[in-house]
Amino acid sequence: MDYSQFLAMKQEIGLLVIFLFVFFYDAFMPKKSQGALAGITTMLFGVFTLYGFFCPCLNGACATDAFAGMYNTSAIVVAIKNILNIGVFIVLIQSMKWANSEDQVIRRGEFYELLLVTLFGMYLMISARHFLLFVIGLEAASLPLAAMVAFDKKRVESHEAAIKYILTAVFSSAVFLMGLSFVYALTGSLYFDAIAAKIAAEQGVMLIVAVAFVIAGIGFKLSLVPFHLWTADVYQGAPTSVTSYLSVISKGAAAFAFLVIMAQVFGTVYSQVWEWMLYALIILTITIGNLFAIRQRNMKRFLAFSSVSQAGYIMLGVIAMTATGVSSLMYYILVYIFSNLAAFGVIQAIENNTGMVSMDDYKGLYKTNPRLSFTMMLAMFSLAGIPPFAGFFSKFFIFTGAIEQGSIAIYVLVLIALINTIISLYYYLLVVKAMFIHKDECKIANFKSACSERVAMWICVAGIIALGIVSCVYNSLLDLTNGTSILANLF
Amino acid sequence: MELVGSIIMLGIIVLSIIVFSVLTVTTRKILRSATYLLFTLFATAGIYFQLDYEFLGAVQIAVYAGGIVVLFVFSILLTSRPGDNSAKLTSKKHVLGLIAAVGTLVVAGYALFSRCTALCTKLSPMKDYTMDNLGTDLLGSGAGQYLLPFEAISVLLLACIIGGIVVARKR
Amino acid sequence: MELTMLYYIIPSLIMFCCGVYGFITRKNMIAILISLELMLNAVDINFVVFNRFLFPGQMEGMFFTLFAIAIAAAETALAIAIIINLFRVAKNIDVEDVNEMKF
Amino acid sequence: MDITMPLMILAIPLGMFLLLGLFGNKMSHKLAGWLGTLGMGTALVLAYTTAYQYFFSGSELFINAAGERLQHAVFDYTWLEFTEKLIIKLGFLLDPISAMMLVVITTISFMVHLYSLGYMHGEKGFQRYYAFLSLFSFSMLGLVVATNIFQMYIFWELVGASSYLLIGFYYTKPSAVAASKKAFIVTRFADLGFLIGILILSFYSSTFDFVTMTSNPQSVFASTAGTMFMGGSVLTWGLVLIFMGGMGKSAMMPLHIWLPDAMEGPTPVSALIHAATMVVAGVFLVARMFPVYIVQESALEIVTVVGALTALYAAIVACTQIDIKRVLAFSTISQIAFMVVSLGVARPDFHEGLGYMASMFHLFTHAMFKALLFLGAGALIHAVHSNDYTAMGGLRKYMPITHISFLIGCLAIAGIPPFAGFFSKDEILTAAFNNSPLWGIWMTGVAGLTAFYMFRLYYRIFWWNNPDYGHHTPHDGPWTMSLPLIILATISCVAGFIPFGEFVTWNGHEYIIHLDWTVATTSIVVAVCAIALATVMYRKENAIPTRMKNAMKGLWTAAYNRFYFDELYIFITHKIIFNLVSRPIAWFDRHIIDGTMDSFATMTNYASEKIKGLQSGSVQQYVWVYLVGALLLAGAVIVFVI
Amino acid sequence: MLFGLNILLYFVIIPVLMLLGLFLCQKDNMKQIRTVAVVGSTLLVALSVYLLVDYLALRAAGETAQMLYTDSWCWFENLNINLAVGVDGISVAMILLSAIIVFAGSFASWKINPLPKDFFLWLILLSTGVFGFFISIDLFTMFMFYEVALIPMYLLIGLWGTGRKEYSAMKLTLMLMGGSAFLMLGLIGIYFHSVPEGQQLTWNIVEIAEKGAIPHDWQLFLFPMTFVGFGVLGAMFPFHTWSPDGHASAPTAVSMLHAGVLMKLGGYGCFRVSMYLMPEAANELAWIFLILTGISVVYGAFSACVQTDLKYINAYSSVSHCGLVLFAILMLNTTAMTGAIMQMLSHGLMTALFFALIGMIYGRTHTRDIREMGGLMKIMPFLAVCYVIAGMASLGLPGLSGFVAEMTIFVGSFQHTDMFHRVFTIVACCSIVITAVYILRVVGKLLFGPVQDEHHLKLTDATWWERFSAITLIVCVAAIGCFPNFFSDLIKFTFDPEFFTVLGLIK
Repeated sequence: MDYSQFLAMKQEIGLLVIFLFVFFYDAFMPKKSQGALAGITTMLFGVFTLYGFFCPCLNGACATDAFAGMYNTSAIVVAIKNILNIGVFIVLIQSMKWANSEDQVIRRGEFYELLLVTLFGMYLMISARHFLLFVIGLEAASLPLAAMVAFDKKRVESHEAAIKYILTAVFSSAVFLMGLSFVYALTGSLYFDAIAAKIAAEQGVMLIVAVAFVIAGIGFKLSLVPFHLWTADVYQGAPTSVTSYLSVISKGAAAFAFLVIMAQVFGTVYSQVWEWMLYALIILTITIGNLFAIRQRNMKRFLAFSSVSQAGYIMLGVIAMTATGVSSLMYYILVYIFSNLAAFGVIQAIENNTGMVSMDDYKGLYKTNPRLSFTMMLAMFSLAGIPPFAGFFSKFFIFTGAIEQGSIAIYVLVLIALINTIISLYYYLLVVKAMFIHKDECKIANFKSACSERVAMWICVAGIIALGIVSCVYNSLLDLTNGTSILANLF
Repeated sequence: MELVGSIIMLGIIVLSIIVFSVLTVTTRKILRSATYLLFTLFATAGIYFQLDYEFLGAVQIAVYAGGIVVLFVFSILLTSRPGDNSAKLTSKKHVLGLIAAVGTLVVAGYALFSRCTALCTKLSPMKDYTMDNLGTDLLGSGAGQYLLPFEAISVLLLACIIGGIVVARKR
Repeated sequence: MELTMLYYIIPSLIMFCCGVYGFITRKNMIAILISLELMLNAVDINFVVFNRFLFPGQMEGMFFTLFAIAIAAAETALAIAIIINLFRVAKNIDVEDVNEMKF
Repeated sequence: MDITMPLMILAIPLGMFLLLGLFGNKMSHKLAGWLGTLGMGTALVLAYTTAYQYFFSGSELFINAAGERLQHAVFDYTWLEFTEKLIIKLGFLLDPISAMMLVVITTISFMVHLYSLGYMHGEKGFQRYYAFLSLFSFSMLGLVVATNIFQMYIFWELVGASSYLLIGFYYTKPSAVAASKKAFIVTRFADLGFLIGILILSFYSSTFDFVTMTSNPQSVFASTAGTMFMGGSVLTWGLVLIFMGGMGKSAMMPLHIWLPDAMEGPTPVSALIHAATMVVAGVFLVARMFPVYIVQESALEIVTVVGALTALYAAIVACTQIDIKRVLAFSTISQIAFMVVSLGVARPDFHEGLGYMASMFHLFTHAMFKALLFLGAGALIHAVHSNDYTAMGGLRKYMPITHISFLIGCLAIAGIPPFAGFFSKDEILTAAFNNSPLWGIWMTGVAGLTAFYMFRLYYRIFWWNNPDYGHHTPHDGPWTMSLPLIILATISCVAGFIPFGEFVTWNGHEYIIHLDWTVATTSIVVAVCAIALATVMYRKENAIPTRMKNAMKGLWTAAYNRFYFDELYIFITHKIIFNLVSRPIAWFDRHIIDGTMDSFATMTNYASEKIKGLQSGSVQQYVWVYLVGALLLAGAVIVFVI
Repeated sequence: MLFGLNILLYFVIIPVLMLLGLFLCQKDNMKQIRTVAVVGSTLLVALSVYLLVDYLALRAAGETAQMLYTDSWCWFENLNINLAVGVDGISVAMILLSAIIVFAGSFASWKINPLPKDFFLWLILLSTGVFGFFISIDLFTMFMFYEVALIPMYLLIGLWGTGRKEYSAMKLTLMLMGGSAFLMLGLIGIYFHSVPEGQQLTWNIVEIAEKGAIPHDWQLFLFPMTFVGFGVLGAMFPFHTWSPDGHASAPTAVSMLHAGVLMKLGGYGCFRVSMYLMPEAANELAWIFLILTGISVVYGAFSACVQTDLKYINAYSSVSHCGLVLFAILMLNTTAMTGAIMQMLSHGLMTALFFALIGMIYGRTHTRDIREMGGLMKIMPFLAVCYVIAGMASLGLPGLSGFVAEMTIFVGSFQHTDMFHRVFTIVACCSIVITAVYILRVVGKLLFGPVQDEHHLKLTDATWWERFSAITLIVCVAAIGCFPNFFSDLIKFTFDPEFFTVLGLIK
């Protein structure tokens, strides 16, 4: 037994420390000092996020395997965790007002605890190089979320959403495990590298079924069509803070984990087995997500479908199987975090102040709340991929990354994706239209949003504007991935 | 003789698994459903025992049969009202369910049968594996040892407890 | 007659399919949860059987099942908590009534 | 040769246009009018000097030792360089016909400027009128001195535009607006032919330059040999298309319909543009390209046929019109057709291309007497305030100056010696007879008709009856109007004695005119007979015309309606172009093309509506879809990939 | 170099500074807003004139490089994306055009209402994109600026437009973005085939053109992608339908900028990317697009004949004229391409003038239906005269810009050795007649004839800023028309004569 190996897991351990701190603070501190919990947690997490950037692993010096290859960390992995940390930090700031609200104050500590544990689960998903650890991470990332979805006790939707979430989540993990059992039957191991070493020789129907089930299992978290149906209902029903967490962090982590699994475990059977599956999934995801998004009036539900289609774009980074693809995927996640959180920030501010979440209520918002509408517009433009906002760059790079793969099919795929951006632009513009162009009297009166909400929005706006133009972000991500020609050795 | 015993034992186990599984999902009384589940779980434990995974069998009985099923029964009693039989299935749902089930059976079955040789593997002697080994493997950090998952799952369970409490709390 | 892996796999497969069938057809949420247990259980059997027959020299499948059982327990507990919570609000745990949000 | 003078000939009118156009509103009518007239007067003097220098200085730039008159480009600035060879230059080409045209244009233009001072007195937009007149003069001068075909095209277009502006001078009058539009579009259509012709010719000859093109057409256009397009050689196509441009400007059938309507403009404008100068641009164009036409005689034959048909047609129509300006307009068409025929029948092997010389001669004389007639008509209209001769009659007593000058004009156009028209027309008939007796007889007949309708007009205006003019007795115009009449009448009397052949021939060689007495006698006899007939019919009010009309009812009605050409055009433009082409295209665009684009959106929405059932809210359905999706994913790959 | 920075950068810096300035303005303080707009756009005009002069001086000094003022700053180094700038004569001409139209547009929207600040913010953002596009020689930055220029249109039309503005704005935006979807694919495709195997891939247009390494088969695929992509903005049949609706709904300055400059982005892009980088495919596939653009030319003109809304007439006329631009580009010879660029200049100025005048007339009469107006010459002579001049320029009167551009195109196109091309040139020539028909129809109905509506008699003529805006444009139109060789030489020098002779297209 070599407990020193735990030292490789600096970020996970840091996270657990915060978790324990919150846990004990919540449990044992006197009532009057409880009010500071939200602030302290956020601050602690901020420090932790910063720490991630100075973690020695970022230099790429310590690509470590721990626990006999079960756990792995490397510069890229640290980078993606940092990206997630930033997102979580913004979510934490955004949710401060909600967490301190009268209804939620009783569950405030639990909110932070669960959130941190799910993040821990995501870390494990990303770092796991063994399927058992991966499954545990997956479950840790989704089960507590079900509880979080149910946080809004006053709304039946919240419970409904939780039910739908947990039932589908368990079902999908059952399917996933079924697939895993097939993989195990084929290769006799659950270590990624061991599987990868044997899998090329084990092609056949069983492998295909296994891969399909594995994709379905992770596709659930990513909400790829047709595994996405829970998404809209859960996003709509969950408290907005949880929704924003679900939509960006959970999705981002799953996307990266998906990339790791597809590249590292099944990378050798790319063209034989799963390339075409992903083609189909991407086309379906983007198209169906868009088609549903068109007709939504509820902002949260609308963003749910938008995030479904965004997941399809993220998958372009996976299907590329190139270094550019990987860095573009990470970059896409980063930009997506900022853009989507900006949108959710506005939704949350409005919901907290007026309780309205329908697009119809947003009509004429520019007259009453110009800054909120401006932020929302930037978010929409960024999500739609309009320059000079970051979304444009991320989209462009992810397409570039995909096309680097070079087959004709990928051109067709990218073309379909590009045509779908028109549909997506349409519905994003619908929001802009409602806010800016509609002449109706706005139902939402002018209000001053809370300081925390404003801070979060400013961060997001800054990110949306700066992330693309300031090229060093993407450059450093590409530096991480470049230089490795065979993707399987990347991580 | 041992072989015959095994075959008979296996026959019983397999049969009960199939029968009780089917009954679990077809019976209209929810409490019975839970009971059939219990039998199924016992039968599963039987498989584990037969395959020389005694510890696993024990866990199966303790956790599943002892824990989960009891949880089910309690919650059923908590939520159901007298005479609360489930209504007759609509044929549409029935068909959908059948399609999904048969589809799964066909695809997964085809996948398995595509590797006939593996399916026909016979039982071979297992390496000697004691509780000692099991303990070491569970808390070791080497290859094939599971310290990290063990710790991770503890966090997961803690989180689930917290989540359960939050959700179940009245306010 | 030889005891081959086939005889262990078939019941697990059927169990899994029963779970699927149950999930899709049952109305009571707890019954759905029970179906889910069947599915998870079937997967556990798979792992064990594959381990025992195909790779008798190691214990990975067994350990996986061990952990899977624990996860299943946690899932069930949480799901039941949520269901009971819903029951308190809606006085009903019929899955067909839980479709406020759609389209 | 010094370039200042030629440059000034062009620059002064242009400067006047800019001056009056930009600042005219700030000036008084009088100032603007006199400024314009003065400018034109200066140009007139300069043009005369230039022409004089060209013809009489004997400079070796203009005439070589063998007595051939040469073409000389006084200046030639590069304006736009397409390729190394294809360059549009703006230049000033002096040769016999351009020198002659300079004289004609400046003379008539000056007369009109002067005349307008009286005629347009007090009109709103007086300054604008003079600005446009200057613009027109500039464009016309630029056209005739063009050194290359593209320069000609440029000024050709400018002439069209200024004609458009002048016809539409009374812009509040819908008929004037319609007429101007018609004139522009019809000539524009013809210009399309011109443009394509230029493209074809320049493609094969790699030049726009007239001198290069005409000095040795055989070799320049050698590359066209054998290239056929739709049954004609490309050179024929090119030349015919160029002639099409000429047909438009010169109102040859069937592109003549704009000219009668163009009479909606002020009468002096009609005199300047639609009688003397612009309408002969087509003739000038063919004359300019004549050496090339000779290479391809089939093109010349087409020119002849078009001219001959137009001449007859216009003459017949002119016999039935009531509006005096329209009679004059059709007479113009007919007379220009004479020139065209003359060019068409000209062959170099007969009297140094007599037809060419005759055509130019007729152009010259016709410009004078037709301007005279128009200005006279203007004086009449000015006095009576009506265009129809039915409102006139017996005016000889009231307007003596107008009467005499108009009579001189009529005699000139009828071809009675010693007036100018006789000489030029006689040469044309000679050339026609020489080419083919058919054309000779045909054209003699038309000449007879000309005499008839002109005297019909003359008698109806000045004799016939004495209507009651009430207290508003008609009288001659002010001196500004009378003076041009007198001058032009004088010119019409004497111009015939100019030894034109010494100045203008197709190849520059001198040619001594000698009358062919057989032809001359015939034409005089025919003309006198026709005049006699007109005298009988119209000298005094009587019933003969009505009887005649009734006797030939069908012909008369058809001719009165100009053989329904306008109706045909309206049918083509409105019914076919607008209703059968434009409207369907617009509809197609809005509904089919745009509808397709919109239908993408509609289809997307429709699809979105149709698949909404997927998200039914039932968690059981969700997992069903989930599972079936996963199975299909696997199944599809199993089926298609393996 | 100007104050130590590459002069081209100022074309982006000034608009960005203007954006900042506007941002600092008070919300409804027209004076401040106008000051920023006028000062900024004047600076742009001055700068572009300076650039023109300096450029000519450099050329006169014997500078023979393809692009001048080239500079490159590394941006995304791993993808070799650079902020590469550089101009040739064409870009200089285009920059000049844009500056003039932005200038005139600022004056034309002197009294914009409501939200003047926002209006100018978006307008200037749009022009930032336009300038950025013209100075870029890096495919990525080019594309980025291209899209920057597109999206403000949505709000500009949606917020300040008239009529069915929401529909039109959405349609316009979506169709143009649809075009850029194809474009993006094409550009990325070009990037991955930009150099021979094994070398560092590049986005730089000049480098790609020099290497000429795009494989033939890929050209055949990428050429239509980029050509259609840019062609949508160039209003190529059948992707032109955004144009009538969009222009009809847009506010004056936006119509001016859009028809005047933005549509030129399409033509410029087609030339700079599609033709320049993939000449072989262009040569092979030209016939398809020739047919389409030939249809555009005639079809747009015919459609314009029966429209009754002034802006629709003008929009269809733009379809026809811009069709001619693409048509000429496809001819692949120096003269025709020069003509295409001149046509862009000419159409840009002339159509901006048109839209400015229509906006001014609409602002007075509150209708654009020609059936409801008449005799405006009497009421507002200045505007009417300007309208006639614009019309004359449009139908190709010599001395105004339309003539020289069209003639250069026709002469150039007719020099093509292939009969098919020549016959199509003749078809395109026919548009000059149809143009005359619809222009004269409008002029006759709108300006001449009796006054239709007695209320119109009270209307006033143009104000000083309107006059200024119109006169600026007219002067430019006349300048091109009178001194075409200056512009023609400016543009022509750019074309590498060998470039086309390689293809064997010149006689």
